[in-house]
Amino acid sequence: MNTRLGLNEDRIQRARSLAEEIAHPVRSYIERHTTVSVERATLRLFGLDGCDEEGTPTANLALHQLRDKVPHGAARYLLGALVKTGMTVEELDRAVAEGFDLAAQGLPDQGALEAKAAELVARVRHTLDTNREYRLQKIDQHREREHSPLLYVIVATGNIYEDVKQARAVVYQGADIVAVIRTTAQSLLDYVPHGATTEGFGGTYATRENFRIMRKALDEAGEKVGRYIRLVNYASGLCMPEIAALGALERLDMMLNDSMYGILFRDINMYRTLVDQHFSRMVSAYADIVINTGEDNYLTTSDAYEKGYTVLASELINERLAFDAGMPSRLQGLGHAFEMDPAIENGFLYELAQAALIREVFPSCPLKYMPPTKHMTGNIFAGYALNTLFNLVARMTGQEIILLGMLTEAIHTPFMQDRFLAIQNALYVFKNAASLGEDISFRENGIIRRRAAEVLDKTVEFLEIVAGKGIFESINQGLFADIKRSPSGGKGFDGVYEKAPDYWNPWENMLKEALFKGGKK
Amino acid sequence: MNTRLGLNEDRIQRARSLAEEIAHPVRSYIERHTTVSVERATLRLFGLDGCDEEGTPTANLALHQLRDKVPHGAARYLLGALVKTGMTVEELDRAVAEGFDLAAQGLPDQGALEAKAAELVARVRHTLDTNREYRLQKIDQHREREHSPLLYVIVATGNIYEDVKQARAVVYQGADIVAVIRTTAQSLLDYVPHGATTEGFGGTYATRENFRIMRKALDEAGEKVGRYIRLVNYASGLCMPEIAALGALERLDMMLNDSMYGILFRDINMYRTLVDQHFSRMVSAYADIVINTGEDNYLTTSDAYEKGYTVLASELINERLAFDAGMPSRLQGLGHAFEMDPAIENGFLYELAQAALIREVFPSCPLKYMPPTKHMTGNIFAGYALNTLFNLVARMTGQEIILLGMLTEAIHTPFMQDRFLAIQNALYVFKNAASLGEDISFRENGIIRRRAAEVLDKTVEFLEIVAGKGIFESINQGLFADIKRSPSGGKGFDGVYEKAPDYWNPWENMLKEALFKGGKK
Amino acid sequence: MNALKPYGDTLNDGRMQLSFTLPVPCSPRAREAALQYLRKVGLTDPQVVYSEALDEGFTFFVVYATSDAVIDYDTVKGAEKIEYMSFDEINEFIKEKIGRKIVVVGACTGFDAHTVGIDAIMNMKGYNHHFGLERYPMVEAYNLGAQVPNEALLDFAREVSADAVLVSQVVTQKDVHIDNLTELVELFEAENLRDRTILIAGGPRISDRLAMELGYDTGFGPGTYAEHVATFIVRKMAERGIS
Amino acid sequence: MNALKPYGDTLNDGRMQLSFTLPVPCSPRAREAALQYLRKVGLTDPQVVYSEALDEGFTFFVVYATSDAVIDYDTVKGAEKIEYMSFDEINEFIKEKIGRKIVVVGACTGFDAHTVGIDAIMNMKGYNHHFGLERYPMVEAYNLGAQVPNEALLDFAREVSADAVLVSQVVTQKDVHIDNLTELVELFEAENLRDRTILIAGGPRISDRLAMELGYDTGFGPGTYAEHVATFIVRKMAERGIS
Ligand code: B12
Ligand code: B12
Ligand SMILES: Cc1ncc(COP(=O)(O)O)c(C=O)c1O
Ligand SMILES: Cc1ncc(COP(=O)(O)O)c(C=O)c1O
Repeated sequence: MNTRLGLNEDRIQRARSLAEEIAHPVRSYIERHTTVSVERATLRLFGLDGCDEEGTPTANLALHQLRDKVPHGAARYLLGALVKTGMTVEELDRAVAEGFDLAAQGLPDQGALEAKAAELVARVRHTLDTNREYRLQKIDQHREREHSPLLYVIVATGNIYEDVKQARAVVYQGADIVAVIRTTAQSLLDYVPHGATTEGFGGTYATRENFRIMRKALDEAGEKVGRYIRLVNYASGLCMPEIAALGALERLDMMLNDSMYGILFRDINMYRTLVDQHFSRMVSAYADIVINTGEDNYLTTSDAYEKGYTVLASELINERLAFDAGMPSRLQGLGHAFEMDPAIENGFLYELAQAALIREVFPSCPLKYMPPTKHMTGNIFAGYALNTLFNLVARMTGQEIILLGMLTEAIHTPFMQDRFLAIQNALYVFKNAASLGEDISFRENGIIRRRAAEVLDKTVEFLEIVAGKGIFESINQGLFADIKRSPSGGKGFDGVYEKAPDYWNPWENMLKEALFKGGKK
Repeated sequence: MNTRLGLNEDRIQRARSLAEEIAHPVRSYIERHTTVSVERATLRLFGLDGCDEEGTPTANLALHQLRDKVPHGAARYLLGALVKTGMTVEELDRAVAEGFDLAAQGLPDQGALEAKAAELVARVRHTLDTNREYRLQKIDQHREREHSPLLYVIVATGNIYEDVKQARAVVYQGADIVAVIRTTAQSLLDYVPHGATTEGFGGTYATRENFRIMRKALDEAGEKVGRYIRLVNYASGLCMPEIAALGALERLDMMLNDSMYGILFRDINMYRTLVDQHFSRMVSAYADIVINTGEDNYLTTSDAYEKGYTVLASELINERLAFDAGMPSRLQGLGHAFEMDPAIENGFLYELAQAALIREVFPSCPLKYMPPTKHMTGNIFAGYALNTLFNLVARMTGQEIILLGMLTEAIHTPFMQDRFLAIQNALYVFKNAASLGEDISFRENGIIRRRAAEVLDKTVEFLEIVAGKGIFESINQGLFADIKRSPSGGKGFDGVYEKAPDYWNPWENMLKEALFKGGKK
Repeated sequence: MNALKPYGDTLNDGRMQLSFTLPVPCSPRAREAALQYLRKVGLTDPQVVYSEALDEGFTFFVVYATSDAVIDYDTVKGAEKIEYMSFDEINEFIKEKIGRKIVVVGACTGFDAHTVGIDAIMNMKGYNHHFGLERYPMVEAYNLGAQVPNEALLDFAREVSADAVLVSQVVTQKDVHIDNLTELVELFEAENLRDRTILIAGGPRISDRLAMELGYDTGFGPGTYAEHVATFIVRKMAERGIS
Repeated sequence: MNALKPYGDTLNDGRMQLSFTLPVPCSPRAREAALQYLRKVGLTDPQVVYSEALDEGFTFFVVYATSDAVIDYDTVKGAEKIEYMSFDEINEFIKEKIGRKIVVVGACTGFDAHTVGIDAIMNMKGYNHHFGLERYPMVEAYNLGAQVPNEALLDFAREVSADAVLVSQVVTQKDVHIDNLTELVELFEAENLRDRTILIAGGPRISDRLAMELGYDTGFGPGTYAEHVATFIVRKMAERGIS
C-alpha cells in the first residue's frame, strides 16, 4: 500500500473488520426478507413494465393483486400466467394494464415455471450482457480522451427534452459523465412513473423512457466527440431495486445507491432500505454499473471538520454491504465531499488530508468526490474560487470521479453557462497542476498527516460503538448524521416481507449464481 | 540557508559575483555623472518645489537657468541666492516662479554656502527622520493585523479624489498597501506636475499634492481600522529622483524603482536611467522606503516559461545596484510574476518552482509578487480561478508583498467591486491554506526542483554573457526582454552631465555619509 | 432627491457587469446580437469582453455596459438598519410585555427536505454561534422537521395554540415555494386561524416583500438568526396586545 | 422572424446574471434600491443573491434577473462565420491578383505603449503559432512600435507608399483611443491620403463596427491573427482594383 500519509495499516484493518461485524446481522436479515420493490423489480426484469391509463405501472398493479403472496415471490405468478395463457410478456403486460388478474389462473407445475423463467432470464440477460460489452468496448476505444478525474455534471431542468440540450452542451464542453437529477421527492414515490416527462421540481423524473431518451442523446453526442459519456441516475428511495433494473436494461453507467441515505435523509424504513439496497447492488454489479454512495450528505447537515470520520465509517459499511452483494471494488464509487467551512484556518489542508486518506483506504475504488455545496453562497465569485481549490484537491489526491461544483450552487439548479464555467475551471486545474500530487510529499508529523491519522482513529472509535450497539440500534439512537430513525418507523416498512420457505426468485438466483459462483461470463 | 529546493549554493554565489562584475562599470559611470533630474531633486529637497502660472515647476525653471552650470551642481546657486538675498526658501521659490534668476547674484564664499546647506539639510532631514519613525512606530503598533503576504492593490481612476474613495474602500476591506497608478506616459514627462489632479488616463498624475491627499486619506482610514496603510508610487521615468524626493517628504512607503525598466520599456536613455536610479535609491534608502523592482514587465512581453531566468538575472543586478546605493536587503522589494500561460501542462508547478527559487535566493528581501496579467482575458471567471492559484503560490512560497490580481485585468482599470473580490480571494486562500507551504516538501528530483535548478543554471549562463559583453552593450544587443536600446539613444540623454571637479551636492554628501558611514541615526 | 446609479470607478458612471447565454451559434453575428439585445434592454455602451461557444447552438457572453437609468433613493423604502434585540432582551421582553411563554411551531413544508435552515433558527445549538429558539427559556418551540404537509402543520399549530408559525421553503424551482406558501395561508384563513397566528416564511430566496405579498406577516432570507425572528414575533405580539 | 432572449436553463427564460455596485450603505434599503433599480432598467423578477458592504458608503450586489426584451435575430447583421485565407493562399492571391508586394505599416499610437498586440500581427514570430506579416514573402511590413505620434505614422506611411496602415490602441480609459483614432483619420484626410490607404484599427476594445464608425475600413479585436488582417487587406485591394 501507498503510505504517503504514513497511515497505520492495523487501524485500517481494524476498521474493516468492524464493518464486517456490523454488516453481519444485516446480511442475515436481508437473506430472510424481500420487499414489494424487489418483487416489482423482478417483474420488470421479466418485462412487466407498462402502465394503465392512469399511469399506474403494471408492476404495481401486479403487486397489488399479489399482495398476500409476496412471501412466496411474485415471479411464479407472472411466469405461471405466461405459461397458462400462452401470451408473450408484452401481451400479458397490456392485459394487466387492462385488469387481468395474474393469480386467477392458478399455477402450473414448477418444471414449467423453471423452463419459462430460464427462457426469459436468458433473453434479458443477453440484453444486459450486450449493454455491458458495448460500454466496455466504447470506454476502451476512447480511453485516452477521458479526463482524470472524470468530469461529472448534473442536469436538472425538470424537463427531459431541455435536459437533453444541456447534456449535449456539456459533452461538447468536455464532460465525461451526465447525471439526471430526480425531481424532489421521487424517492418517496412507491412506483416508478412512466413515459417521457417535462414537469419536475429541482430535477426530472426517473422513468424508463427518460433513461432511453437521454441514453440516446449521450450516445450520439459522444460519438461526435469521440468519447463514451456515462449516464447516471438514482437507484435510491422506495423504488431502488426497480430503478436499478431499469438502469441496467437501458445501459445507465452509474447509480446513486447508498445503504443509509434513504433511512437518514428520506425517512425510509431501515429494513426496507437495506433489503432493497442488496438486490439493487446485485443487479448493478451484474450490469457492471458503478454505484455512487451518498456520504457527502452527512456533511451537508453535520459539520465536515467535526464529523469527517462519519464519512469514512459509512464508506466502510457501504463497501462491506457492496461486497456482500457481489459487487467488486471497481464498481464501488464511494462518496465523500469537500464541505468544510472555507473560513477555517488550514481548512485546505484538512480537506487534502481527508481526500488523501480516503484514497489510501480504498485504493481500488472509483471514488466519487463531491464539491462544496453547503458553504456556497450567492457570491458566485467566491464560490468559483472555492471550486478551484476543490478541483485542485481532487487532482492532487487522484480521485476518479469528480462532481463539478457550480458557482451558482446556492442559487438555482445549473444554467448552461454555469456548467461550462465549471468544466473550464476543472480542465484548467487538472492540466495546470497535473503532477502536483506526485511532486510533493506530506511532511512527517505535519498538519495533513496528523489530521488523516486523527480521522482514521475517530472512525475506528465510532465503528467500535456501532458494532457494540448493532447498526439498527445505532441508527435508532441517532449516531449517524445526528438523525434518529426507529427500526419500525419510516416509509415503506409495510412493504417488507419475510420470505416463505418456498420463496422463489429466478432473477435473484441467477444473480447469485453469476456473482458469487463465477457464473458471470 | 533553507534548502527546500535543494539548490546548489555555489551557483547562487556565482550568479551574485557575476552581478557584481556587471555592476562595476555602472558604479564608476554613476560616480562621475549627474543629471538634470538629480539636480532638480536636490533643489526640491531644499524646498524649491513650487510652480509658475503655467504650471512649470520652479525646479525646472531653475534648471533651465542653470543649464550650463549643471556639472558644478545646481545646489550652490540656490544656496547662493538664499545667502545673497536673505530670502527664505519659500520666498525664493515664489520669486523663481515669477522669473527671479538664481545665478544672477553670483555666489558667496563656500563657507557661507556650507552653512546654509547644513541648516537646510538638517531641517529637511528632520522631516524625513520624523516620517521614518512615525511609520516604524505605526507598523509596529499594528503588526498583528497585517496580512502575510501584505495585500497590495492599485487605484487608477485618473482622478485623485475618486482614487481616495477607492482607497478608503480597500482599507475597509483589508488591503495593506495602496498604489496610485500613474497616468500613461508620465514617465516621459521631464517635470513633475503640480497640484491636485483629476484628469489622467489609466492612472493619476504623481504630484506632491496628490501624494499628500492620499497620504492623509490612508492615515485616516488606517486609524479607523487599526492598521498602517502603505502608500506606493513610481520613482520611475525621467523624473525618478524627484519623485523619490517628494515621496520621502510626503511619507510614501514604497516606490516602483527599477534599474532597467525605463531603458527597456520606456526608451529612456540608459545612462540617464542608471544615474537617476542611484540617487533615487539613496533617497529612498535614507527614508526607509521599500523599492519595488519591475521584473514582472519582462514577462508581459517575453514568454514567462522560456524567459523565467531573465527575471532572476535582473533581480540580481537590481540587488547589486541597490546595495551600491546603500540600500539594505530589507528595502529591496524585488519583483517577479505569475505570468505563465495557464494552458501549460504543469504550469502551476513551474510557477511554484520559480517563486520558491526567488524566495530562496533572496531570503531577506520583501519580495513583491505580481499577478497574472498577460493571460487574463475577458472571461472574468477564468481569471478569478487563475488569481486563486496565484494567491496560493504566493502564500505557499512566503512572498512578502502580493499585488492582487483583478478579475477584470483584461478589461479596465479596477472597479471598486473588482478589488473587493480580489481581496476576498486572497484572504480566503491565505487563511484556508495558511500552512500548506510548510506542510509539504518538494520531491527530490521532482518537476519543481528540476525546474528551479534549470532556471538558476540559465540565469548563470545568461549573466556570464552579460558580464562578458558589459551591461551597456548587452542592452544594445537586445539581451534583455528582446528589446534593443543604444547607449546614446532614448529620451533624456541630453540631461546627463559629467560632473566637474568642483561638483558639489550637499544632499548627495549627506546621503552618502548617512548610508555608507553609519551617519544615519 | 438623490439620483442613484451604479458605480464602477467614478460616481454615476453606471457601469454593470452581465453574463448570459444566447441560443445562437458563436459568431460575429451572435456578438452583434448580444450588443443589440443589451441596447434593447436599455443599456448603453455595451462591450462584449468575452464570448464562447457552449456548443454548436449556444453562446456565452460576459459584458460590461452602462445603465443610464436613475432612481430616486430618497423614495426607496426599507430600513437603513434594523435594531434587533438580544437573547436576553427578548426573554426579558416576553416576561414583561407578554407575561407567559410564547409558542412557536416551525416546519419545512411540502416536499422540501432542506431542514438546515429551519434547524438553524429553531434547534438548541442554533447557527454561527447564535442560539436557536429551543434554547430561549421564554419560548416553547416545536420543530416538525422536513416534508411536512401544510395540513399537518396547521393541525399541530392548532393543537399547541401556536402564537407563531415558521415555514421554511428552500426549493424554488418552477415557483413551487409560491404555491406551497399560498396554500398554507389559505388553510389558515379557511380555519379562521390566520388572525391569531403570526405567519412567517423563510428561506434563501424569501424576502420580506415576497412573504408579505403572499399574505405572511414577514419573511426572512439568508443570514437570519433566531434573535431576528424572535424580535419580530415578540414586537408583533406586543403591538397586537396578545398575551 | 426569430425571437431571441437569453437562455438560462430553459428556452426563452430570459435569465441573466448581473453584478454592480451602488453608492449607498449596505442595508435592507440598499437591497430594495437594487431591486427597484433593476426593475427601472426593465428587468423582471430580480433576485439579489448576494450583497455586501464595500465600505460604509458602497454596496456590491450579485443579482439574477429576467429580461423580457426580445430582438429579432433574423434582422441582426453580421457574419455567421468569416472564411479567412491561409498564409499560402494570401501570398498566392497577392501574386496573382495584385502582382507586387504590398506595403503595410503598423504602429501603436499616441502614448500607448502596448506593443504586444501589434507585434502579434506584424512580427516574424507572430502569435499562437500564426506567423506575423513580416514573414509573408509578398508583404513588406514596417512595425514602428510604441508611442508613435499620429504625424510620424502619417509621414512614414507616405514615405513608403503604404497600402495599408495598422493602428493599435489598447488604453481606452476616458475614451483616449477614440480621440487618437479620430485624429489619425483626419490627418490622412487632410493630406488626401485616405482614399489610397486602407486604414485598420485594432485592440482589445476595438470592434469592426466601432472602427467603421470612426472612419476606418475595419477593426479587429481580441483573437486576431495576421492572416485575418491580411485577408481583409488583399481582398479590399483586389476589390478596389489596386495594383
Ligand atoms: C444541504 C442541501 C441539501 C441537503 C439537505 C439536508 C437537510 N437536512 O437540509 C440534501 C443533500 C438532502 C439536499 C437535497 C436536495 N436538494 Co439541496 N441543497 C443543499 C444546499 C447545499 C445547502 C442548503 C443549506 O443547508 N443551507 C444552509 C442554511 C443555513 O441556509 P438556508 O437554508 O438559506 O437558511 C437560512 C435562511 O434562508 C433562513 N431560513 C431558512 N428557512 C427559514 C425559515 C424561517 C421561518 C426563517 C425565519 C428563516 C429561514 O435562515 C437560515 C439561517 O440563516 C443548497 C445549496 C446552497 N449552498 O444553498 C442546495 C439546494 C437548496 N438544493 C437544491 C435541490 C434542487 C435539491 C434536490 C431537490 C436535488 C434533487 N433533485 O435531488 C434535493 C431534494 C431535497 C428536497 N426534497 O427538498 C437546490 C434548490 C434549487 C432551487 N432554488 O430550487 C439548491 C439551491 C442547490 C442547487 N443549486 O441546485 N440538499
Ligand atoms: C502587457 C501589458 C502592459 C505592458 C506592455 C508591454 C508591451 N510592450 O506591450 C506594460 C507593463 C508596459 C504595461 C503598461 C501599462 N498598462 Co498595460 N497591460 C498589459 C496587459 C497585461 C496585456 C496586454 C497584452 O499584451 N495583451 C496580449 C495582446 C496579444 O493582446 P491585444 O493587445 O488585445 O492584441 C490582440 C488584439 O487586440 C489585436 N490587436 C491589437 N492591436 C491591433 C492592431 C491591429 C491593427 C490589428 C489588426 C489587431 C490588433 O490582435 C492582437 C492579437 O490577437 C493588459 C491586460 C490584459 N490582460 O489585456 C494591460 C492593460 C492593457 N494595461 C493597462 C494600463 C492602464 C497600463 C498603464 C497605462 C498603467 C499605468 N498607468 O502605468 C501602463 C502604461 C502603458 C502605456 N503608456 O500605454 C490597462 C488598460 C485599461 C484600459 N482599458 O484603458 C490594461 C487593460 C490593464 C488594466 N486592467 O488596467 N501594460
Ligand atoms: C444516495 C442518494 N440517493 C438519492 C439522492 C437524491 O435525493 P432524493 O432522495 O431526492 O432522490 C442523493 C443525493 O445526494 C443520494 O446521495
Ligand atoms: C519600475 C516601473 N516603473 C514604472 C512603471 C509604470 O509605467 P509608466 O512607465 O507608465 O509609469 C512600472 C510598471 O510596471 C514599473 O515596473
